Amino acid sequence: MDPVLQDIYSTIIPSAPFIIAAYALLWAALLIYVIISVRSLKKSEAQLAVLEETVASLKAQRAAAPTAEGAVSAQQAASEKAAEAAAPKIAE
Amino acid sequence: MAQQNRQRLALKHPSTFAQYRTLLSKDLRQEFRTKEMVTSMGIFAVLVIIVYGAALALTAQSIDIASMSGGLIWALIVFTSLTGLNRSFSHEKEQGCLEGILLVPLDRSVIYLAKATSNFIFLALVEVIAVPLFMFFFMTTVPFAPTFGMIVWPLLLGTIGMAGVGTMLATITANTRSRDVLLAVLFIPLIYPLLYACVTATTAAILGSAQWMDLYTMPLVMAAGYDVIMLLACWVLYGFAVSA
Amino acid sequence: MADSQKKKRPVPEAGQWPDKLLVPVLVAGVVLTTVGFLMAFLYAAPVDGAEVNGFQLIGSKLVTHRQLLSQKIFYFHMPVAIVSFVMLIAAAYYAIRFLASKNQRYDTCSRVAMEISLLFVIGTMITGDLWTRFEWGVWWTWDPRLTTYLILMLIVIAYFVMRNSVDDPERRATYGAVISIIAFIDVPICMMVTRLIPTSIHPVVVRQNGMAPDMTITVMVCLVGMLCVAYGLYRLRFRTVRIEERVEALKEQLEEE
Amino acid sequence: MADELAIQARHLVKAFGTRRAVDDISLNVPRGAFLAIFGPNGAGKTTLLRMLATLSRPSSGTLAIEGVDAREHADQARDRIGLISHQPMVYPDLSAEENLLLYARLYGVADPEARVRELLDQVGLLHRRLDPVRTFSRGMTQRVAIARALVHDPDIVLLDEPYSGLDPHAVDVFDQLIDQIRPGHTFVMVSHDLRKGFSLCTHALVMARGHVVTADSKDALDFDAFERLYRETVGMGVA
Repeated sequence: MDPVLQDIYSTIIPSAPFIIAAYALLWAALLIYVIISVRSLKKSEAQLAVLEETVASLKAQRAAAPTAEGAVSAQQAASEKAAEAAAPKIAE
Repeated sequence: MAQQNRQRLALKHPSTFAQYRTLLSKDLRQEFRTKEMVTSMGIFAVLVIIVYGAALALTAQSIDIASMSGGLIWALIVFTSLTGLNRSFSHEKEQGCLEGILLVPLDRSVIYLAKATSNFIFLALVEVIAVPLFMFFFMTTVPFAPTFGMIVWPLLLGTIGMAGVGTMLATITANTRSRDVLLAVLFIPLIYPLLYACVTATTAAILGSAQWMDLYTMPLVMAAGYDVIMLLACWVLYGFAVSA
Repeated sequence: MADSQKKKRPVPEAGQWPDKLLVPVLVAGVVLTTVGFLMAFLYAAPVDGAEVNGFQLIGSKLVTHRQLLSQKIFYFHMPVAIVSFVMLIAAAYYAIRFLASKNQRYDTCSRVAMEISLLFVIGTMITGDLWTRFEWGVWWTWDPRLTTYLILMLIVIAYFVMRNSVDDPERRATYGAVISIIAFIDVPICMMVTRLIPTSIHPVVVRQNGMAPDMTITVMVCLVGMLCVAYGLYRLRFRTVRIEERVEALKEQLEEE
Repeated sequence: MADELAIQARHLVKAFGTRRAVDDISLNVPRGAFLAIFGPNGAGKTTLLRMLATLSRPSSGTLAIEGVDAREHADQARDRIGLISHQPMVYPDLSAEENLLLYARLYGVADPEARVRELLDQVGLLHRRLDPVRTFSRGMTQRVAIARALVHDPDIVLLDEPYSGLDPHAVDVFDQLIDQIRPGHTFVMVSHDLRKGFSLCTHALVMARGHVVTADSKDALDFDAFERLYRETVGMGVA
């Protein structure tokens, strides 16, 4: 190998590991981040599905048979009335 | 119903400066009575100097202590101001007094200015004791450069900046869980530019070499710029932080 | 991809047009970055390093300098750094929007933008530090650029330390907004201070005195690619956080039933 | 009718994200009334009171205090409000007089020294005015807190569970003071103590989970009916 040519390319080999390490680590960091966020997305989506099922079933069950215990909607109506009532009553 | 409008007390809204003075005198009177903050900061400064003593005892003669003393002084000031800032809001939090003051119809930024000024005064008081003490312990062998007196300016600008930014961060971290570590974690990165500028300026003043000016004036200008920008930002943002 | 399922369950403030862009943008980002990566090594000419005593005719060009491979890190280093700043600016923008409107959605945007900013700052530190290791043979020097990024990383970490130590959501959001605005103001100052104050030890290495056209194109490609990747990650994380909040709200509602 | 009202709130909401601490509450409190607010923990009573005291901003809805919009002109509204909370909001290291002087000067009271002397005499602490509040008992500190809340002669006095931590004697002294300042002032009190609150109030309001459950003026119902109503509404809400 011609010495000048050797000198020209002398820094290539020693710098190679650093470059590879740089790109590899950067790519690894991005990959890990994507994996973590996708996994937590899946987990929370599953939780969301479960919760929405229970809410839907509760609503369906409540609509079907408004028992004494399930008087939330009734109580809701009461507070609406009360809220309206509050306004004029207090302001006599 | 009740008698309509009873004779109400005359309220003359005080000027912002009057409110600032009232709040500041409250802080000073409270500190003068308990002397809690100044003593705790003073003792902490002495302890830091003792740690320096252990750290530099062997090498003090061989190395050129003068070139490092700028940095050592500022490290001392940063950590001392941290201990002080941590306690600056303890009185307000203790009995819920901050809400008492928030109930008064005054501009939130006046609270900030009053508290920042009182923190500045306490920090400056401790520096007036700690810096000469440091010099007594470490710099007796160092010949006094003609420009030595000039270290006053970076000290002044640095203390203003630290009191300003520190008061804002102390308000934020006052009612959080890991209070003192959180204040340090927030304070030191945010104060870094000011610290870097002041250390360079102080070291240039202490060494007083021939062309010391170019290592002195630029950092001083940067420190002044930092102070102005940061105090303005804290002034504007304080309303949100304190009444959150 | 799971994208179709996402459409079925409407999530507050997610799933509108920004999310429809999610997949194409993410794909574009990946494609562009790989193209940029290849261009960096194949298309862009290596940069001249130190003088070589003598010359050599390679191909059509007379070469008189050492050809540097280490400079190739730069093609990803700069875009990643720019993206981390873009994300910091976005976080500060949403913080101001939050303080003005106290709408929790902006707090979530600001927080996710800070997260992505932290990710890219860590990326910048990795590539920058390795480049320093090779160029100056030392793992860390208090070089202006490296210290600025170290400070930026510490501030963003402090932002998240603060967020976990405050429980009341509104206070956490307000404090978060205030800190991200102060950080947004602090970082440029830090950049200026570390550059303008003449450090006696290391002469500031002027890295690029003007880039050859081929290098500029490569950097641009990488930059656009990185921006797309950042946007994709942002929307992905934003959707996740919004779903988590919705889950929290549903749980609370169920408790009361 | 509007100027008759001390406090007028329309659809007040305090929410963060999807969690609503106070959910669409409307109130009309006439001048001179004494409104007692009851409800289980976490019903949003204190949040509502803090909104009335302009310490926290409502997410939506309008609030007018003595005819002044509390969001736009918060400062004017604050002149008219005094808050007594279970935290005394006085500096322990300063003396009773210094504390009151501090607030008197901040509010801009015409002759602070005279006003402070008059108040201290009214709460019976004139002889202890130079001692730091740190040396005071819980009852005496509460009386300093009352004096602090009244230093600028507010029209509306807000009370946030003022009886917590007071011994019976201190409670009697507290009631006595409330009666003294009663004429011409409007009161809003948040309390757990049904019997005490009911005896003092002219209007009662029960809250559960951010909503107004029942609201009535006192003469419309006697205490037992009210207690049954409270058990029933609050019980049902929590079940």
